[in-house]
Amino acid sequence: MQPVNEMKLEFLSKSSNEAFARVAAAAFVSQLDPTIEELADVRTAVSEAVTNAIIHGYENEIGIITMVCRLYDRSVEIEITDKGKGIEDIELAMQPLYTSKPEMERSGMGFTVMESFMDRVKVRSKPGEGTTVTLFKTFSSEKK
Amino acid sequence: MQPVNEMKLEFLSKSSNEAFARVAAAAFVSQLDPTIEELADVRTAVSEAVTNAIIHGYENEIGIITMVCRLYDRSVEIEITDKGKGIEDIELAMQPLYTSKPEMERSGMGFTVMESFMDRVKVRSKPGEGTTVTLFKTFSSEKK
Amino acid sequence: MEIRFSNRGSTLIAAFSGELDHHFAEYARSKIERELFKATTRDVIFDLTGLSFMDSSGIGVLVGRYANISKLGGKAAIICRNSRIRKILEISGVLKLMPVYDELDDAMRALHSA
Amino acid sequence: MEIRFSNRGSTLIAAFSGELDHHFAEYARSKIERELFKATTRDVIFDLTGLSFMDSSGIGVLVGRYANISKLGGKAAIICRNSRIRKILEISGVLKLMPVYDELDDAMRALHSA
Ligand SMILES: Nc1ncnc2c1ncn2[C@@H]1O[C@H](COP(=O)(O)OP(=O)(O)O)[C@@H](O)[C@H]1O
Ligand SMILES: Nc1ncnc2c1ncn2[C@@H]1O[C@H](COP(=O)(O)OP(=O)(O)O)[C@@H](O)[C@H]1O
Repeated sequence: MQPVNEMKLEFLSKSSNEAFARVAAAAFVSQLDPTIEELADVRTAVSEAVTNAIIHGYENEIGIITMVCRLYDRSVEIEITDKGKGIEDIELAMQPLYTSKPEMERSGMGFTVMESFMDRVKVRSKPGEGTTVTLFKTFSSEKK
Repeated sequence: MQPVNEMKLEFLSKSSNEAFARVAAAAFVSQLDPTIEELADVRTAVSEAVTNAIIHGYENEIGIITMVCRLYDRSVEIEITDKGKGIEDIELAMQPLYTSKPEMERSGMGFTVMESFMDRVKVRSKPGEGTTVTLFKTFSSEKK
Repeated sequence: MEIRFSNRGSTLIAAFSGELDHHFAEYARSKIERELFKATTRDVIFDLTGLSFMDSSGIGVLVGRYANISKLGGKAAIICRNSRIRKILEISGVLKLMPVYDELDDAMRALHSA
Repeated sequence: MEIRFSNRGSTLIAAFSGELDHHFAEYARSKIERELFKATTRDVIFDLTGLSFMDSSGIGVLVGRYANISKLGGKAAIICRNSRIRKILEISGVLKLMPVYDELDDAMRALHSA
């Protein structure tokens, strides 16, 4: 299926860009007229994925994070990619409460939050090469 | 001088992305804590440059617009590029009230508005290859 | 972007709200044209008070409508308190075509004293 | 993100406002730790009413502070009316550590009846 609109955003893995990334995603997605609740779901999931790229992917070194948003008729696909550390065991990483950085007060709930606010979360990763998290969500059929 | 933060945004030349582009630029620039007025200046100038890329650069065909924002200590540089038609005579194009599309109710004031809300506007263009407009602004020295 | 129409005496008031950019310019243009076509009034006040954003695409909309209004012998004025939008009206010479006021009452008085 | 502190009887109230994400987590952590260190009170209420955004980084902040509070023999509760933030508290198991309420009075009553 051909997206009706598409954007690609690249930004540095600085924590001050977390808020920027979620505003940008929400502003783009708002073209589909989702409900305020749906928009907040997207904002939260994007925040989790971008934070992970910064903390776990680049481990606070500066790298580039790429966010691609594709809008379809009533749905969105958001792909967040880092060229960082990668994930050894994706299944383990996605377990609720699992974190590799408990000393940094990480809760291990990032993936669980993404999964509970989006319809589907896909993770592709290769240790040493990086990680791509793709978030999918279909909006309520009525435009508001 | 090395920017303190940088982002690159690519999006389709659809008019619905005009609002998106100005929100994204303003959200990124807001990291420097400009005044509300300064932020609105940036939003207006970005809107003019992006609209020009859509109307004049791609002439309502679909192409890709690139916006690069670089933040410095108290200033911003925003580069908006299209790979469209290009401008034959830049000096003429920048004259107040000059427009090549009066039939589309263009006012010919886009460049003049950019120049009055930003500190400096630089235009590079090659007919048949595209146009890059760079907007510069230094913010009031006190963070708010 | 929304435009709401109302009448005050023989004057049509077009009240804009939201963001007026190129994306909404065509919509604004055709909505006002349709209203002008069916209106019995000739004078128009563009009330920009509700606009949170306008760029030079808005100038095109206002100047284009002004041309049609004056062709039919009408007059026009603008209400606008936003300093950035006022500056855009000023540098583009719109103020030479239509006076701008802070308040509706002042705009009404100006239209009907001239 | 801001945190304002106040006391009600022997309870410290930490009222958050703005957006609590990873970027502000360290700031929130150290601000609360400093306040806990100088406080004479032991019980803490985290008032999240003013938060417009929180993700799982906020969970880390709350759980980390809870660990220190309970180490010193204190109790903690949360005030939160935002349904999305409540859901995050719920799925992460925070509600098993600290009860959540809509209103300060209910949180106060719960802390001091237990
Ligand atoms: N982009 C990433 N790069 C490398 N590792 C990641 C990435 N995202 C997640 N992980 C791994 O998955 C684990 C679980 O992630 P998450 O559920 O978000 O919890 P948390 O961020 O609190 O640790 C992380 O602790 C980390 O080991
Ligand atoms: N990105 C661009 N690509 C090609 N031509 C452009 C571009 N931007 C501006 N121009 C030319 O410069 C002229 C003046 O632009 P501007 O001052 O923004 O006024 P307007 O958009 O109202 O025509 C345009 O009419 C067009 O001919």
